[in-house]
Amino acid sequence: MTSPDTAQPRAAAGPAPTRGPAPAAGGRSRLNWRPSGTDAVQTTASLAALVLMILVFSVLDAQFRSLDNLVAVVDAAAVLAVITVGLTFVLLLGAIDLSVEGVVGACALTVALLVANSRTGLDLGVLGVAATVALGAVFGLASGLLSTRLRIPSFLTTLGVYAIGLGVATILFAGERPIVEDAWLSGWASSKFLGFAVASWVAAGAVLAGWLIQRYTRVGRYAYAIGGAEDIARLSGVPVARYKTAAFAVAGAFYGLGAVMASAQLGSGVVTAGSGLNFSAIAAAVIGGTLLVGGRGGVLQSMIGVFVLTVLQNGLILAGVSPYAQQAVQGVIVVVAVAAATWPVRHRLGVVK
Amino acid sequence: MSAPVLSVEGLTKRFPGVTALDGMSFEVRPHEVVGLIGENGAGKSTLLKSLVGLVAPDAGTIRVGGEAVRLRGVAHAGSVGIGMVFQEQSLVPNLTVAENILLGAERSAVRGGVYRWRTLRALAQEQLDKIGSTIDPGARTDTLTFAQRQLVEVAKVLTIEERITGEPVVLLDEPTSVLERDEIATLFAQIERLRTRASVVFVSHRLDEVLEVSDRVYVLRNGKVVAEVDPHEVDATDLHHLLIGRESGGSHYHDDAQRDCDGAPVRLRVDRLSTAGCKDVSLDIRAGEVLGVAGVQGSGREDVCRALFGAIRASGGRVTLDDRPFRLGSPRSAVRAGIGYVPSERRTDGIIPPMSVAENLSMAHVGEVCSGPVLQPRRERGLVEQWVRRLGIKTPSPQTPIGTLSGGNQQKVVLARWMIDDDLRLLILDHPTRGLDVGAKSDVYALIRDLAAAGCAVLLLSDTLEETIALSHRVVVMKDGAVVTTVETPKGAKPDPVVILEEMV
Amino acid sequence: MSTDTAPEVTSAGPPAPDGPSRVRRELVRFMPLLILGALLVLLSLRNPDLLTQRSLTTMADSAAPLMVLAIGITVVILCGGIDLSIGALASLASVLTALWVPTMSGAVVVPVVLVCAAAGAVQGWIHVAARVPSFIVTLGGMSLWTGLALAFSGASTIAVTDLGALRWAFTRVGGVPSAILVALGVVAVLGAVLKFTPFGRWVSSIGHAEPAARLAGLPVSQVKIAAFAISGACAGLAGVLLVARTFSGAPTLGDSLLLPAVAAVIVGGTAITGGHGGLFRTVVGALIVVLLRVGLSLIGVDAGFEPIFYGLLIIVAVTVTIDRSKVAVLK
Amino acid sequence: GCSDDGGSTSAEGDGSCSPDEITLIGQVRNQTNPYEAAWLTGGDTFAESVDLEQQHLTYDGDSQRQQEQIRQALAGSGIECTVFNVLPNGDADTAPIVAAANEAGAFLVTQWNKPVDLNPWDGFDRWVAHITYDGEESGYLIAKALFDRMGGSGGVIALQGILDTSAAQDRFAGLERALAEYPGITLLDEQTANFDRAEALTVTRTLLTAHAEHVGGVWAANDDMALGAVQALEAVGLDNVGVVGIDAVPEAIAAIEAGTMTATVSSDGPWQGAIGLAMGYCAATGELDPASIENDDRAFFAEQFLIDQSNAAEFAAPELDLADFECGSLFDRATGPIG
Ligand SMILES: Nc1ncnc2c1ncn2[C@@H]1O[C@H](COP(=O)(O)OP(=O)(O)OP(=O)(O)O)[C@@H](O)[C@H]1O
Ligand SMILES: Nc1ncnc2c1ncn2[C@@H]1O[C@H](COP(=O)(O)OP(=O)(O)OP(=O)(O)O)[C@@H](O)[C@H]1O
Ligand SMILES: [Mg+2]
Ligand SMILES: [Mg+2]
Repeated sequence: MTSPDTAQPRAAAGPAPTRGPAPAAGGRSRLNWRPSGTDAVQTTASLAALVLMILVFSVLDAQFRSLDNLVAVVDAAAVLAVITVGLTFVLLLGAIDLSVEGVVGACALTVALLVANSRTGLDLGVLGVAATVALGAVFGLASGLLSTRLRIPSFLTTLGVYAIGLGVATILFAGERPIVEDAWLSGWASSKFLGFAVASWVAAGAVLAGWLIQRYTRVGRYAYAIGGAEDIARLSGVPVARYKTAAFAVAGAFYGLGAVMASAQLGSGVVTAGSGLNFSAIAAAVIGGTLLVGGRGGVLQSMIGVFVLTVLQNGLILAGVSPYAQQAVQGVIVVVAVAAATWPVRHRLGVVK
Repeated sequence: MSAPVLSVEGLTKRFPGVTALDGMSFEVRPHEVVGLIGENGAGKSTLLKSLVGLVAPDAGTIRVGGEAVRLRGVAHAGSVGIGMVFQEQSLVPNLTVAENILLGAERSAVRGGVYRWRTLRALAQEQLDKIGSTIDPGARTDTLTFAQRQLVEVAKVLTIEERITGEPVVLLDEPTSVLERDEIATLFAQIERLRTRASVVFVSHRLDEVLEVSDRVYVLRNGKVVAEVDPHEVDATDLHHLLIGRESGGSHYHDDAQRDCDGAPVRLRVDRLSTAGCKDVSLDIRAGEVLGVAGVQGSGREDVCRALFGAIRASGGRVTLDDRPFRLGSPRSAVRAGIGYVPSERRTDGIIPPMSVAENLSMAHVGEVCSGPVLQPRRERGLVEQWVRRLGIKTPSPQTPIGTLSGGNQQKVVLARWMIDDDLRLLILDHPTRGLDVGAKSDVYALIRDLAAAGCAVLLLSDTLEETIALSHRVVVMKDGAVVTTVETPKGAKPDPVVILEEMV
Repeated sequence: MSTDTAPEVTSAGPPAPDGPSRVRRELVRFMPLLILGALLVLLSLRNPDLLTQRSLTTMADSAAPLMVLAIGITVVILCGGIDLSIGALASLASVLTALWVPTMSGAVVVPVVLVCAAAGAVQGWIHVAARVPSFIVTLGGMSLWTGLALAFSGASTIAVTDLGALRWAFTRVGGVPSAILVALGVVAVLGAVLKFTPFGRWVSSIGHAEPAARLAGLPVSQVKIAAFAISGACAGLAGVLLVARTFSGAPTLGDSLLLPAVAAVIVGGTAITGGHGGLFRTVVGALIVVLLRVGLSLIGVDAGFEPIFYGLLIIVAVTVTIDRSKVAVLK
Repeated sequence: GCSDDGGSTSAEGDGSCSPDEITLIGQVRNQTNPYEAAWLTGGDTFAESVDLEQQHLTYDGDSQRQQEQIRQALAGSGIECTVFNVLPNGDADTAPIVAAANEAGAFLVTQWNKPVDLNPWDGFDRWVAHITYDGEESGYLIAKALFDRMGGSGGVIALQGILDTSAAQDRFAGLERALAEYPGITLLDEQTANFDRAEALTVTRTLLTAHAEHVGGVWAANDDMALGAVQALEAVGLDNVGVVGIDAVPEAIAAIEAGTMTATVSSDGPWQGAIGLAMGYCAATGELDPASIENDDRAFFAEQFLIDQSNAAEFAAPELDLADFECGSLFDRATGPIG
């Protein structure tokens, strides 16, 4: 019955046939001929929404379609993109990470104090950046260890780590902002390479690295396995706790890098450098199709979400929408765009939480 | 005879309310296929799980190659040479087949921390080739059919051959319950081949299969070995007897209980129903009739059932229920119209494992245990206890989480869920006996007969053709999404399965 | 998502009718209460004022709006969803209350709660009908309600001059702050609905196994919409309580309560994945969260260390309160 | 010691605390920005001068948490001799704080945010004073400095603060007044960046794509946003654009000295942190009777200074003059009633 000639015509018979009562949360459900998973639909929907948004704004506003603005959008997306790459690994596990703002705060202060700055006599340069990324990883490691060893939901461990990070940042701040005086690091924000800010290239590198980790390493592949069905992964002998922890640590490293970029852009170590990033990053990942249930989506999908959010923000400002209305409009557009794109295929979707 | 590769002495495991293993002793010798049979809940799965370190026994010893071991988990068990195919499917749905086959053992496909997809795929292909499967190792697992996934699980457990230099033991917990004939044949060929290299423990409720492949058969009851038999000396009836510990009275299928329904009014009339998987299907069912639907995987018969219950969307067609037009909508509207549905995948679609037997039983017709909007716990307890008694459901109490019952008992609760409705007009049964032991099957057959006798129409999809023919008044045969023929299967004049099989393929 | 192949399930087992595990089970159930007591004692070692009756009632009073919000979102979480809009909706409710109090006086609570329930229901409907994850729908809702609140209020604070109308929400009844009585009243009513009507089991059925619930013919969509409506209504009521407390409505008044509310639900021991949990747990969870929020700043630790202690203590609290036997996979 | 309308000094506890019974509490949003950190340092300096310690409360910009903290603190003991110097999170938060403190009998000074029609003389005998700066004036002063730098013509971009705060609204009104006086200046765009540096960076960056050719200045409602704008300008490589802000944080003063910013307005955080405590302290010891203070002094605009390149050096390291906090000179910086 698995002979290709009987299976083929069905598969080719048109857009993924209706599967119904769609796969259970664990996905262990009946016959399913094509990868018409919720995530695939979601990703397509978001991509469609993004394209639509770009088209609409381009028609509405000549400024929007300028090359300058493309650069502005990409540069504006850089930090969020790096943070979202990290967060994607946690979301793939089916976990959540609320520690971003705390970790970024602590790392932003750290990097500003380690490179040439107005407060400490240090001038560690690249080494300082590396140390900061490592510090981010340590925070992630802490989140991971706390979640897996104490067996408590990541929602709360990371909320705790957020608070701890904020505390560390406050202590490091000590009433005076360290101004970044390292020309190399400042150059991330002010120098250009092929038209884009260096930070944007760093971000692109980070996204590539994230994608390679996701696709070619155990941490990445096991994140999918654990998110898809943690109990089954364990049954297969996957050391679940270890790789969960590792995924959190990878995420933390990306937050550290994000903090370095933010400090370069802001020109000094700011405790609130990460403010708003956590939420935007989760939203971006989810919009792109990296769903909170885990095992779905990935780094590239999340990037779609990052651009949906960035383009929307950029477009609304350029279109001259009043700041009062922007928030409301933004919310409605996100929902309407995703809903509209999902609508034709909504019956194919499984459990949506 | 040579020393056993694996042996178990005095193994005991108690769960709250049940003793799953009760001083069990058993051994597996080199290059031997050991059959394990027993009713639902006899302790077969518990025994096998304790052999891969998933269940920590309360007492007793496990010896591998003569040495006592305390198994710490699947990975540990794998390292001493024990691998298992689980009764419930255990593949990660969002990974590829290749990744699943090598999950946790992909070391040879990872170099310097980097996954080499090509190698991974090739290694997986090797395993698939062993069982002669054409499944694409690059396919996402949740795009496979249930049976295909079962084969992948078998391929996955076979990796133990390469991993272990000594004598591996492969545990197969009901690997055949969802497989089709030729797939079963492939599997048996594999078991034969494995025998030269490893030992196999084989669990199945299909007694003839067990007799066919095993060198030795243990019969389990209530967590103990009650008999050890040589399959060459007994037949299925003897086993049946040993298994349920009493004479089997009358025929397995309760043929006598089949009532005529020729004069009965048409309960459900389906006219040109189409879904994504079937096209223009027309059929009708009378009150009190059992209508079997036969067909291979992909024949579209599941689609028909689910569309009638509103679980998937129908793209066209008209349906009348008791001569009144019936709008295909949601499961909710179907239930309100008096239709019930027993899904094939009990664990994900049939029951809510952490909730109690009582809640699972009363959930579809909760009105029966409410006055106004308020639940009446006393009335509910009465009702549930009555049905637990009536169907012989084995549960420590109605408050026990249903997930801890054996499959057969879970299935009886699901059936009871619909039977508590006095006005049940149509019951759709999707593989109702999947994974049930002979005793439980027989009980379910009796229930189906009772339901039909009480005037309920039954639409039946079943695992085996024999079962379909025996239970039905008529059998509709489907192929490639369309009805090809209808075969009368009246009491006393059941046709030969071959007749129907020819139409199916 | 538990299969019986999961080791957790095997080792956890169902609750025995009686026997030694019963003690442990009861202990697990009352763990949130114990941890609340322990934290209180711990903090009052540094600041004995915390244990006075006046201080305790003040704390309960402070917890009221948070508690109402947390109770509402508990229902959504039990269904397996999430509602990110509650903070924004409470803010909108505060603006509406402040705007309508002059004309409607004390009766204002009815339309405000209804409007918010409707807002919640709309979100629920979009989630169900368009199959958009609740996270996204309520994320959008959050922005929309904030935008509306900004628009209705002209982006400013609206003072309530006629406080008499809302006095009922900010007074004392026999020494007990009325706000906490209101919160407990909501718990009692909702708790009764969950326990004595089928709604409660529908909610947890959907949270545990939505496909199975659907195939058993449960009104899955209606229940989900109702859950969001309840969450919205609670947010509305919380908004009214906030107005009674701050004598004004403002477009961002309740925004900051979202995370503490979700934290309260989890610290109480309700599974974020849905199915298992309850309102009583959330009540205790809310008290723990408020205790940590205010208690820590009053024992006089340095600015940087306060969040660090908060982080550590909240992790300790949930480590102890969560009932691991009920959730196979912790995310 | 409950409040009775009119505020008599004879009631028990009123103004009869001995100096060592007094508890000083300073509450700000957080200690993660230089301005508020300096505020608390100022308070500490004053507390030290009277041999007391200031208790720090921070609420992370969370209104609910601020209320919870205040009410919990008021539930403690010795409240009649407690002094609060509070920065309410927003206008909405002031009324409940005032009501609660007054009822409990604690002395209170509030700063920055207050609804227009809520005043200390309306029966709040424990609410010593409300201090703020004329936001309209600040917005106007920096706008003028900016426009003058631009030579009275060109386009500006405005970065607003959190929209529902009166600080943001008043400052913007000041900008509008200045715009009316300088017909050569056009407002190219106005957006909110919520007083946040990172947000200001992104928003400015976006606005620059549309207005890069016409922009001659960026007006920001605080220094943090101004500094974000400076970074954005640097990223696009625009170097002849004036940037102004408000608050006089050290970084902004450094930027003014370096020429990347044009002007800011001092609101003197350390002074604010100390003056509130000093007023409450004097009231608690009885040296100052709140009821006898003129209404014009109970809710007043404090003096503010425009800082530009000419005087930036003076403000680089602000120092507290303890003489400002003698009970007799508490109102020296009052420039007039609010309104
Ligand atoms: N995790 C558990 N918690 C409580 N009881 C359990 C658990 N697992 C199994 N049991 C009980 O132990 C007994 C043996 O179950 P087991 O699964 O081993 O039976 P089985 O022989 O495999 O049955 P089947 O043929 O249905 O698969 C049953 O009564 C079952 O209810
Ligand atoms: N080269 C490959 N060979 C086999 N399986 C693969 C390969 N690449 C991805 N997969 C599988 O395909 C599924 C989707 O994985 P993944 O998200 O990495 O791919 P994608 O989203 O289709 O593409 P991309 O990785 O480029 O985003 C996963 O289950 C993964 O295991
Ligand atoms: Mg079994
Ligand atoms: Mg079974």
